[in-house]
Amino acid sequence: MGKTRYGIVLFVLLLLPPIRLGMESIMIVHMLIQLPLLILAGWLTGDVVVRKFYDVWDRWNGNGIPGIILVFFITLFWMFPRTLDEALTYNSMEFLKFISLPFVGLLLRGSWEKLHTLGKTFIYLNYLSMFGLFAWLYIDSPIQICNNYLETQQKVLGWGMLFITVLMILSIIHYVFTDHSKENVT
Amino acid sequence: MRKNWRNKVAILLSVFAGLLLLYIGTDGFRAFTAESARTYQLMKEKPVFPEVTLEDSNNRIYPFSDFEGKYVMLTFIYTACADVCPKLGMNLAEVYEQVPSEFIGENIVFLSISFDPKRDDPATLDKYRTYFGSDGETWRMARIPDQTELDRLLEEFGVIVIPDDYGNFTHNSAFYLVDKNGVLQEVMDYTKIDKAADTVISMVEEEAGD
Amino acid sequence: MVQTVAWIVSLIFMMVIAGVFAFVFLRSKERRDYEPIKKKWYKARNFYAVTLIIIMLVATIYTLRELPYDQPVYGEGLEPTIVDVESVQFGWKMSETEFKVGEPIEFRVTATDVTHGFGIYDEDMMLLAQTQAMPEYTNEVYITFTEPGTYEILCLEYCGLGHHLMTETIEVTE
Amino acid sequence: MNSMVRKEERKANKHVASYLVIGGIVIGLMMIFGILMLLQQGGVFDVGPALFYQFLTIHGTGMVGAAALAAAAIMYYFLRQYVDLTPEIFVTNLWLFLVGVVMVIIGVFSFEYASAWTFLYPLPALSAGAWGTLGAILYLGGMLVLGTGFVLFYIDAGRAIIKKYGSLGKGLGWDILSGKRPVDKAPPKAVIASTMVIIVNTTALIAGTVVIIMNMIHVVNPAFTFDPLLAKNLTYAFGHIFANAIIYMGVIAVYEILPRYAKRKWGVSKAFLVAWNMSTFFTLLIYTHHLLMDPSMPKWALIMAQILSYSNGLPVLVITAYGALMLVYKSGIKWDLASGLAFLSMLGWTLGVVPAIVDATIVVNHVMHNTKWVPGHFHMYMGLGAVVMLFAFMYFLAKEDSGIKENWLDKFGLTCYTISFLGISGSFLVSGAISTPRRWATHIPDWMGPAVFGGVSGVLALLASTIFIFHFTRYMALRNKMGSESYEKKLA
Repeated sequence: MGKTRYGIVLFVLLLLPPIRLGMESIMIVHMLIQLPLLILAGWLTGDVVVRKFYDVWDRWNGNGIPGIILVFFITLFWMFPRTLDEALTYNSMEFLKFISLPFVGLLLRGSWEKLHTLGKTFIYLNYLSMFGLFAWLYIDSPIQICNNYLETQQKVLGWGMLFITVLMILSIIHYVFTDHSKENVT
Repeated sequence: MRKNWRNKVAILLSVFAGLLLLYIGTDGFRAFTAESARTYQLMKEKPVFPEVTLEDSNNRIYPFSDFEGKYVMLTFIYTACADVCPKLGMNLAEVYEQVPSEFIGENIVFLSISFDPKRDDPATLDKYRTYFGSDGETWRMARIPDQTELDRLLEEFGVIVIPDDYGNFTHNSAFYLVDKNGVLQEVMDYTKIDKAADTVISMVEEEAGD
Repeated sequence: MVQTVAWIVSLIFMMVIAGVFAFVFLRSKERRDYEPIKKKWYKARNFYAVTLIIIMLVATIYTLRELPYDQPVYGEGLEPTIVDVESVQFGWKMSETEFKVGEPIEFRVTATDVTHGFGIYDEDMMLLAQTQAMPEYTNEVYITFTEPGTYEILCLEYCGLGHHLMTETIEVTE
Repeated sequence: MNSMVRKEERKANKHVASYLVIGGIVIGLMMIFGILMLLQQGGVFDVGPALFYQFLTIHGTGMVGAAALAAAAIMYYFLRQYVDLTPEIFVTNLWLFLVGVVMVIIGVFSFEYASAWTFLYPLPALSAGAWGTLGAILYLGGMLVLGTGFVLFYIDAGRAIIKKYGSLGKGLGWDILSGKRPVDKAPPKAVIASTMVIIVNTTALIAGTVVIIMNMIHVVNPAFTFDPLLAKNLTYAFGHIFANAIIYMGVIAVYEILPRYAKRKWGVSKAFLVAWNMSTFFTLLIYTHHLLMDPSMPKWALIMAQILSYSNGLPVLVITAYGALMLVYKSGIKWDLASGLAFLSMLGWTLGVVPAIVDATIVVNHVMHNTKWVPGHFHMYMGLGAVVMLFAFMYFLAKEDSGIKENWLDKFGLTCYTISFLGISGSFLVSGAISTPRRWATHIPDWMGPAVFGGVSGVLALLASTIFIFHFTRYMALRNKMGSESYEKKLA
């Protein structure tokens, strides 16, 4: 139950106007901290929901694939420069953000563990190339692609994403080259 | 196999829902940035240029409706701008060059509007216009002294201007073409000079041919 | 000429390889014990590997001494002619197309649309030098013509349906 | 229990055979386009540049795709004898391949998309009016679908290897190289080669995904621009590695076929492990030799490209080809199509290394890059190497699985194929030596001779390939006719 409480507290904290506006004023914090924290909030509260509706969940999301597909699309959606921009301009988009991302966390909670290694790796590699691509887009774009943020902020975000890409590459290299033979002894 | 039909349905549904989200969120995969979405929206709405009073580099004061009966090629700038605006001005100058001279001033007027009325007084604008070879008559540079009028125009034409702490502005840039009745006809990519010129010329020619 | 040397060297090495394969093939019908063969030929392999590495090292050092990327050292008071080359689908825009024999020339090559390849051909249609013509980048080619004549510029990177039509001539006089 | 295993094996063989038949037929079809292109260049007839460049695009894409598909079948066939692969993924890959191929074909022929298989940014978006958005999206989307299938296949193989051996490092024998384990505990050759291919191709496919999606974004919305040099790097990292990996998958067949025929053991030695680790490392890095004519690249990267490309010749020249020769020498080997083709493929690969290394020399590249010398070298190690490995495996599988007999026609095919492919690659190399530019729809008269010669040789190569594929489809028909029961009896 502790986790759920943390999740709700986190969500409320993120909602508080000074924190919310403060985070949104810097592009990289907006995308790479606020959005993931919203997902985290959903993930923390997800336990209860998944347990409560276990039957439905199991029936419709037995292998985790439907859930992870939704996760993929929603997160992709929030990586577009436009959505980030519009979250600041339109209240409806802001609202959608605070609903959809905790939902992503919840879906993640109920899907990730169910996926086979293959599915996990595939999703992981997908995000790897997505971060790489968006990093390139944000760094290289000669024009300002967000109306609410300066071009330099855009570049900072791009480098942030590149950093994540590099971390992801390093961690997968670490994973495939370290020994896992003991884990298989069951 | 029978057991997990729901799962299969759910996969299809989630793919569908995901694509739908992306489709709606990008206006049918057309607009991935707020800027392109804005352009797309503007072209659909075709707003009318609101009534504002301009003060140009020659110290003349007149309402926008003075341009009635002519096409107006517009851009929004501020003179202290160091990055986009000079480029915007240079590109507009190239479009100006490409438009056949018999139309200039007769069927079409070029206009750069400053959204920084405090600093961009007529004297400043008069100096600024010389950088781009603007004659101040067929290509005018003007400010809108009244802040509420200015804000309304920016709002209507979807121009976003954010001041920063150093007296600079972050803003979006494009060419705007307004027709004889003050209705916005085209929002064009300011980096595609030839394309913009072609659009302008064909519109004006069509008009002149009538 | 580089092409001829490359062709002959390749031909020699390929013939040696083909010869070895043919030799082994002809000896394959005989049946001998594997162990002595292994012993003998493993030893030979060490010698072979060392020889191969030495050949490669020599070739590497020899061929890397002078690279086409480096600006040549010009003689006293000799200023290179700088030629701006801009490629577009499907043609070449050059700031100059007439040159003198012995005049050092630097082509600064770029493109405005897609990637092209800037290749200079002599009168016998042999390729003398080339570089990629890319949007956003400028690549340089350094050349000093030694023979008068009509030279041709050919596109060497696939750039669309008019790729083979992208030619231009330059004149070199005494 | 035994019959269960056998049944599963039969099913796996069926899938492998489907891969090979589809791969083989596509390769045959692509040869037709190749011949048409050479004859067009030779001035024999004139199909016009638009169609020529469509042929060019489909020929490159189709050849690499089909050969990679069939080579993946080889990898699957041998790797599954050691680790637990997922058959569903193997089948999924085939389906995704077919979907991708259909998309590519529609894009190229219905929407006249012709960016060559290298789709060098920003060409897909800027065609000078030759093709539209839809064609480009279909082609690039098809590539993406194709790539997804392969990614799934490699992830599954990687997962299986990690499960059995602990890590990809161990799959490459790192614990043996570091002396922690004796060399006789080394993983089998099929596992080592597969591990190498998994590492390099996953990398290649990720690079490919990024550059393909980036091209798609640019096609849909040209306002988004990207750095063309970075795009070029990613494109060649993808293309070079993916095409090269075909031969590293195919060679598994040689490793398995030759020892059986020579009745000698081709063991894993430390040198062998070193060679494959070198190949892994070099294959990942040497794609930059495609950028030797881009002085905008850092100079050290280009010099490294030459040095590493030279070094990349060592593993095959010193270990693999040499090992094959030792194995065959005075072994009393029984020559038939499978062993003959396997031997020929080693010759083709080794021969191809020579012009490749020559071209990777910066001073030579300066006057031979993007001439027909380049297709010359890769037609040698692809056509006379990789594809021959595929054919060798077809004959091997047909014999293993059904005992179908070979006849004089097949032997004729072997001779015909060898001579014709030496003709094709030779004519390309000659064209390169006389500076014939690559990818030109028309040739000046001086360049036409070798092109016609290559085209005619191509017809012979097509004839030989048809014989090979015909043999294999005969086997397919035969094994379909035999019910599983009669097959059981035959084996019993």
